[in-house]
Amino acid sequence: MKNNPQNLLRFTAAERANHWLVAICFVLVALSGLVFFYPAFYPLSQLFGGGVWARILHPFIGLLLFAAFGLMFVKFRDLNRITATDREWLRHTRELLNGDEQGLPEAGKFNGGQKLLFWLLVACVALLLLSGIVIWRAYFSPLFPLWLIRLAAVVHAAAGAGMIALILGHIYMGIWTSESMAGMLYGQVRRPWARLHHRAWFRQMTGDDQ
Amino acid sequence: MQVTRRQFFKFCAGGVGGSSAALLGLSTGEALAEEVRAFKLTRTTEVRNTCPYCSVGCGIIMSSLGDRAKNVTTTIIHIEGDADHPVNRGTLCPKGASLLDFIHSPNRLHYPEYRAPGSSEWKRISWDEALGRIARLMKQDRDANFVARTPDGLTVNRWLTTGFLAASAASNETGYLTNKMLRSLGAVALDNQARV
Amino acid sequence: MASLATTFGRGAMTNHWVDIKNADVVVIMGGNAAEAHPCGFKWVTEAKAHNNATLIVVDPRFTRSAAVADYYAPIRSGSDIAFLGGLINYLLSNDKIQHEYVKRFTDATFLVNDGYRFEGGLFSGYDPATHAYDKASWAYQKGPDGFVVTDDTLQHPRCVFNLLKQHYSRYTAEMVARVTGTPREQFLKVCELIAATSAPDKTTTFMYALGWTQHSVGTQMIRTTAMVQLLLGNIGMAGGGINALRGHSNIQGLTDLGLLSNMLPGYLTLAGDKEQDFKTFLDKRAFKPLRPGQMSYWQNYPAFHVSLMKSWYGDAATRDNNWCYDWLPKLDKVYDVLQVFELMHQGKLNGYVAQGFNPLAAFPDKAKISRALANLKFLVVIDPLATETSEFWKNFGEFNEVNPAAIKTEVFRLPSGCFAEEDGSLVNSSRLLQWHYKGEDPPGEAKGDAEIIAGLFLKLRELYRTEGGAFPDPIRNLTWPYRIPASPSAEELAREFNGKALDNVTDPKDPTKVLAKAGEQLAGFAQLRDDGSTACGCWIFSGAWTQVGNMMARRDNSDPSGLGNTPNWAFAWPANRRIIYNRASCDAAGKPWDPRRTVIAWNAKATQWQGMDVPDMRPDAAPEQNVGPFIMNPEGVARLFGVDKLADGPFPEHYEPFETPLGTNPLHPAVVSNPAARLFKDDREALGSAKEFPYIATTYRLTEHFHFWTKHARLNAILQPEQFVEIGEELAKEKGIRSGDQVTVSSKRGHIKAVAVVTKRLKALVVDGKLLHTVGIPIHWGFKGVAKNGYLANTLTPFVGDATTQTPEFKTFLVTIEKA
Amino acid sequence: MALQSLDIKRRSATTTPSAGIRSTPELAKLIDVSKCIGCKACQAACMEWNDLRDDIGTTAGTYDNPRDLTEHSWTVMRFAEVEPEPGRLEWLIRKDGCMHCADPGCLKACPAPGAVVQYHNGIVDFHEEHCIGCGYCVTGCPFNIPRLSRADAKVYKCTLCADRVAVGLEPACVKTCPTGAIMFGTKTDMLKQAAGRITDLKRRGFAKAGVYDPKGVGGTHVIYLLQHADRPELYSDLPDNPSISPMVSLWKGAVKPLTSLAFGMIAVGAFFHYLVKGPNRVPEEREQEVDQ
Repeated sequence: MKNNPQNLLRFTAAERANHWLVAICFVLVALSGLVFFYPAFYPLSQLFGGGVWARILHPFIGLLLFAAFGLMFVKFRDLNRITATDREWLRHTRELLNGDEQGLPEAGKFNGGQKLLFWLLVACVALLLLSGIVIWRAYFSPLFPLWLIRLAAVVHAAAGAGMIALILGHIYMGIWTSESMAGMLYGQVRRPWARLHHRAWFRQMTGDDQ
Repeated sequence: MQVTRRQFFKFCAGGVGGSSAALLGLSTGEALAEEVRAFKLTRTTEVRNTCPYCSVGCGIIMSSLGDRAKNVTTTIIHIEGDADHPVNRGTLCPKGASLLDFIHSPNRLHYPEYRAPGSSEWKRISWDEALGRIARLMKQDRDANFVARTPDGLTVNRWLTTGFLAASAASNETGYLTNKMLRSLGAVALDNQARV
Repeated sequence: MASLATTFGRGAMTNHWVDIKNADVVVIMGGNAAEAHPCGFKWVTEAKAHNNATLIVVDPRFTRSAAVADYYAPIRSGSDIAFLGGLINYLLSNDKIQHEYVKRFTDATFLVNDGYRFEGGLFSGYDPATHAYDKASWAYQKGPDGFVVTDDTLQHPRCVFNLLKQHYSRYTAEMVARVTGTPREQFLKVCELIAATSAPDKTTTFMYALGWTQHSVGTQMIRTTAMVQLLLGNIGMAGGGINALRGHSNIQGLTDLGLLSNMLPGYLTLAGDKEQDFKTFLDKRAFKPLRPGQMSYWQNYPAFHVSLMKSWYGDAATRDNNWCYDWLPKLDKVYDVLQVFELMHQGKLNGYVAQGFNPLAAFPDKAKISRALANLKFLVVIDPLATETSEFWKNFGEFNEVNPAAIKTEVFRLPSGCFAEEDGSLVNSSRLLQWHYKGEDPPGEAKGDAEIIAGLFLKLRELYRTEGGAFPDPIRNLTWPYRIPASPSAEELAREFNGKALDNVTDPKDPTKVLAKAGEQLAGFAQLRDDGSTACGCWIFSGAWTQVGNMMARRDNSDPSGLGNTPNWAFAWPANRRIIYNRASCDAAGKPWDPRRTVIAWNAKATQWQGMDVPDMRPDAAPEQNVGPFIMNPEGVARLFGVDKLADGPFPEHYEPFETPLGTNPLHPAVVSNPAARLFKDDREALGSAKEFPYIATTYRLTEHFHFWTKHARLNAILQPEQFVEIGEELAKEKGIRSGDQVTVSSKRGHIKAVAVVTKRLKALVVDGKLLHTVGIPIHWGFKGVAKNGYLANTLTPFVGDATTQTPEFKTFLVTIEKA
Repeated sequence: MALQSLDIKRRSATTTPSAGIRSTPELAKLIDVSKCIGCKACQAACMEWNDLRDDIGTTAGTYDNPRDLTEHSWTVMRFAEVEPEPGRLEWLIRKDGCMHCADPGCLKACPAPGAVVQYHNGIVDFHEEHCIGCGYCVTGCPFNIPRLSRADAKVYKCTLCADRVAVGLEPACVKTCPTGAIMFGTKTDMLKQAAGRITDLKRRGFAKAGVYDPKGVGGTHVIYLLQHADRPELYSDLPDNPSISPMVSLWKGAVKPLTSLAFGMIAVGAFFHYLVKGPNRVPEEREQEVDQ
C-alpha cells in the first residue's frame, strides 16, 4: 500500500511493536505449550531444541507475553469498554460473516467483536499466568498443595486452548477482512476501509459526519 | 473419565488430522523395547566374605571391578547377601547392606601417623619408624617393669604395665597370632570386647 | 557366657540361628534381636509363619522386636532376675516342669552342703571387707566314694530341687510386679505362655544379648534363664536352648581363642601365682567325674594344654620343663578392662595397644577413660578407621573438651585392613567358623592385622636377640614357622590352631593303628595327646583345617533333616556339632522327646547315637550306662545350683542396679545391690542418687548402626544421621519437651545434648509404689564420622561391673533430663 | 540394550500401541507389614544398588530418616505409633515407595513420549533420558511418589530394579529384607502368599487383616499386607481408595484430543469460509464515497 497522505493513522509504531511482540510471544508460547498439550504436537518441541528446552522456555516466554500484553491492556483498556452499540453489533455476527455489514451499527476504533476478543484474551492471560505459576515445577509448584496443582493444570490447559482458538479466529478475521492487516503492519489504513468497517472512528478521525 | 484405547485412537486420529504439526512430518522414534540401566554386575569378579558386624555371620558376595587381569586394580563396587548362605539366605540388614560405604569410608586410615606429646596434630610417619618406635617403647617398659618373681619368691613372669585390647572383628587367625605373641611377652592386661 | 558355662559346661549359644525356626515359643528378653541381629531374627519370623510360634518380648522399651511380637510386656530395666525368678516360682508352684528331664539331666537330686545358706539377701560366706564371698559352702555333699550324694525322690530338704523351691518362693507374682513394674496380669500371661512348653514335645527358645550382660547382675540374669530352660526341658532340643547373641562378628572367636586376661585358647586358663606346681595346676582343671560313669570331658585338659604349649614353643617345650609352664604368666588377679583402666587412671600403666577397638567410646564413664588415657606414656591404635580413641587428645569443642598441650601421651595410629581386604575366619554366635576371602587391597599403606602384629613382634624379637632384656626366652623361642615371617598367612595360622601331629598319633585301643602320621593335620581334638606328640593352638577349633582341607570354607548348604542343620556348611566347634548337649533331646532310653524334631537318637542295632547332628556324647555310650548329656560338667548333668562357679551366688538373686531408682530392695532392704560386684572406691563416689537423678536411663543400639563404626559409612549416616534420646509422653509432658526439641541428659558423671524423640513406646511404670520414667539413650554417635557429630553416650554411664564377668552396667543408671 | 523381558505395554505421550504380542508374567512385590521390623535395610540396599546417596539429614523427633522420599531415596520407612484399641500399642511401619499401578497416574500425566513406560510385567519405569522435567507425573500420581531432582531436573522413583528383574533377579530391597517382609514373584503367587498370611494373622487376633491392592488404580504391582486392612490410614496415611484424580483425568482425558480436533476444525472452517464467501474487500462503490 502506498504511503498515501490521505490514509488514517490507526496504530502508532509503539502500539504495533507491542502487538507484534505479543503476537510473537503467543506463537512461541502456543507452539511450546502444545508440546505438553497433546502427544501429536510433541514434535513441535524440535522447534525449541527439544522437549527439555520447550519446558524451560515456555514459562519465560509466557512471562514476556504477560508483560507485553499488560502494556497493551493499559493502552487499550479504555478503548475496549463494551457499550450498548457493541452489544447490538455482536447480535449481527452472522450477517457480518456473510460479508454483509449493512445492518451493523457503526463501530468505533474497535468493533464489538474486537472488544469481546480483547476481554476474553485478558481473562485467558490472567488465568494462564496464575495457573502457570502454580504448575511451574522448577520454582513454584512445591509451594502449593497437590489438589491446587491439579486444578491449575486443568485451568492452564483450558485457558491455553481457549486462547489458541480465539487467536485463530483473530488471525482469520485479519486475513479475511482485506487491508485490516495494513493497520497493524504499517499503522495506516485507507479511508474507504475505515469508513466501511469503523465508521464512528472514521468520523472521529476525519471530522466527516456523513 | 475413562477412555478406552479404541476411543483414544479415534481421538488421536482426529487430533493428528487437524494439527499442522503432525503434517510437518516430525515424529519422535518409538522403540519396541526400551533402554533400562544395564545390569552392572555382568562381568564383575565375585568374592565371598562374611559380614563383620554382628554375630549372625551373614554371608556376603563382594563384586569387584575387572576380571583380575594383570593390568587392573580391582575395587569393590557392590556388596549383597549370599543367597546360598543357610542363615541369611541372601538377606542383609541395613548395616550389611551398607558395607560398601564402610570399606570405602572417607575416614579409612591410609598411612601410619604419630602424635607427639602435647602436640595438637598428626604427623605422617613410615611403617618402619612407627613399629621401631613402638617396639622400643614396649621393650623399655617391659624391661623396667617385668615381674619375674614376686617378693615372696613365686615365679610369675608377668608384664602388667602395658595393656592390650584385641579387636572384636579381627579374624581368628589375627586373634590367635595376637594372643600367641602377647603371652610370650608375659602380658596379662589383655582383654577384648567380650566383656563390653 | 560365664553363666552358660556354669550351668551347662560351655559358654556359648546352645543352638544355632536357623534352628530358631523350630521353636514353639520365642522369648526375646535382655536383647532386641530384630534391631541388633535382623538377619538372625528372620528365623523368628519363620517360626511364626511356619511353626505357628508365639513371640514374646519383655523389654523396658517397645522395640522393633516388640513391633512384630504376639505379646509384649514392659519391665523396669535391671529387674530381670525378679521377673525370671518369678517365672521359676510359677513353674514350680504350678507344676509346669518337665519332670523326667529335671530329674535325669539336672542336679535337682543332688544334695547340697549343710553350710550353704541364703539369709537377708546374702549367701553364706560373705566378707563385707573385701566385698567377696568365700564359696566353700556352695558345694554338693559328697559320699565316701567321692561321688555326690543324691536323692532321686526329691524329698530331701537339702536337695537342689527343694533349695531352689525355697529360694524362689519369695518371688510371688505380687513381688514381681512390685519390683519390675510389669503389671501382674502381663507377667502371668508371659508365664502361662512359656509354661505351656514344659510339655516334652514343646520348646521355648530364649534370645538375649547385651540387655542382660551389661548389668551388675548380668551373669545371674542369664543363669536364671538357663535354669528356666532346664526346668522346661528345653536344652539340647531343636527349637529350644538359650541363644546368646554376641554383639560382634568375632567376639565368640576371640573369646574361644582366649583373648581375655585370665584365659588361654579353648577355654584353658592361666594359672594363678599360687599355682607353682604344674601337676597341681593340671589336676585342678582335669575335673574328675562327680557321678559314676560320667565323661567329664575336661579330664583331657592335659592333652589340650600340652598341645597348646607345643604349638607355641615347639621343641623348647619338653616334659622336663613342664612344657614351658613357667613361661606362661601367672595372675595375681584378673586384669579385665575395668581393672586395667582403673590402674591406668591411677597412673600405673605406661603403654596401651588398642587393636580394632575404641575404648574411649566403648567403656563406661568417658571422662575417666579420657583422664586414664592421658596418663599413658604411649598409646597405639591399630584400626581401619579414625576412631575417637585415637584422637582423645584433640579438642572437639563441647564433644571433647580437652587441652592437647596438657596431654603428654605419645600416640601412634596404624592403619589396618578390614574384612574385605583379608582371608580368614570368624566365629559367629552359633560357634560356626566361616572362612572369607580377600576382595581388594587395603587403602594406601594400610596393612592386614596379622602383618602389623608380626611386624611388631619381629622388631621386638630382634631387640631381644641383639640386646637381651627381661626374660627373653619365650620371645626368642616362640615358634614362627611362617613362610614370610613378616606376613603370616591366614592359612598357616588356621592350620596351626587346628593342630598337627608331631609324631605318629595312634589309636589308644589299637596302638598299631595310626590315626595321623607325623606332620599331618589333625582330624579333631580327640587326637590330641598329652605326651608332646601333637601341637594344637586352640583345641576346640581342632577339625577346622584337617588333612582333608579347610573345613571352614565348606559350602554345602544341604539340609537333609529339614530342621535347618546344614551339617556340611563351614565348621562348628566343638567337633562340628550344631546343637550342643543334644543328648538331652532324648529321654533316658535314648528316644527323642519330640520325634518330629529328632536331633539324634540311640540306634540299638548299631549301638550308636545317630542323627542329623554330631552326638554330644560318646557315640557308643548306651543309654543304660547313664552317661549324662552335659559332658563338660563333671556331674554329667546341668547345674541348677551353680556351686562355686560364680562370684555372687549359686542361685541368682535380684539386686538393684548400683544407681537404683528405688533406693531399696523390696526383697531385702538391707542388701540393695550386688554385694560382690566390681566397684572401685572413686567410682562409688561417682554414683548418683534418685533424689538428684530421678529417671532410669538405658543405653542401646539402633538397627541402622553398628557401634561407632557405621557413623563413618555414608549410607548408615543417611538412615540415622543425628544423636537422639527417647522419652515417654508422660515425662515429656511433665518437662515441657516436644519431639524434635534439643534436650540435655545428665548423670552424676557428665551430660550429653541430643534431639528428643517423644514416643508412646516408653511407658512410665509403677515400681514399688513409685511412678518411674525411663530415658532411652542410643549409642553410635561421637566426634568422628560422616554422621552428625554428637556426644559419646558413655559420658553418662557408671564404672560398675558384673561380679563374675566385670561387664559394665550400661543398661541401667540414673539421669535427669531438661530442655536444652 | 533391548531386553525382551521388559516388553513395553504402555508408553507416556504415545498414541499408538507398543509391541504387545508376547506374554510375560505379571510380577508383584508383596510388602508384609506384619513382618516388617522397620530396619531400613531396603532403604540402604536401594541406595547402594542404584548408586544413590541422599543427603545426611537431621533427626526431627521420629525414626523416619530420610524424612520423605527424594530423588535419592526411592523408598522410606514410615513409622506410626497407633493404638487401634485403647491401651494396645502397635508400631506400624510401612515401606513407602512407588506402587507400580496398573493404571499409572504418572504415565497418564506425562507429556514426554517414552519418559514413563509400563512393561508387560507391570513395572512402571521412568526413563530419564526422555524426561523433560515438567513434573506432571508428580501431579498425576495418586500416591505422591515421583521426585524431581534439583540437580538435573529429571524425575526419579523406584524402578522395581528393572535392571535386576530384566536379567532374572529380584529387586534389591526384596533380596535384602531380613525378615522376609518384602517378597517378590508373580502377582498370582504373591496374592497366594498373602492369603496364607491373612489366615495366620486372623488366628493371631487381627480380624481385619487383608491385602491392599487398590482397584481405583487398576490394582498395583506393589501390594501391602495390612493387619488392619479396613483402616489403611493407620499406616502413615496410606490412601483409603486411591485413584487418579478426576482433575488429572479431565486434564489428560478425551478433552485434549477433542480440543486438538477443534483447532483443526477452526482452521478448516475458516478456510472454507474464505473459499465460499471470498475476502471481505471494500467494495468499489464504497471507494468512491470517500473520494468525493
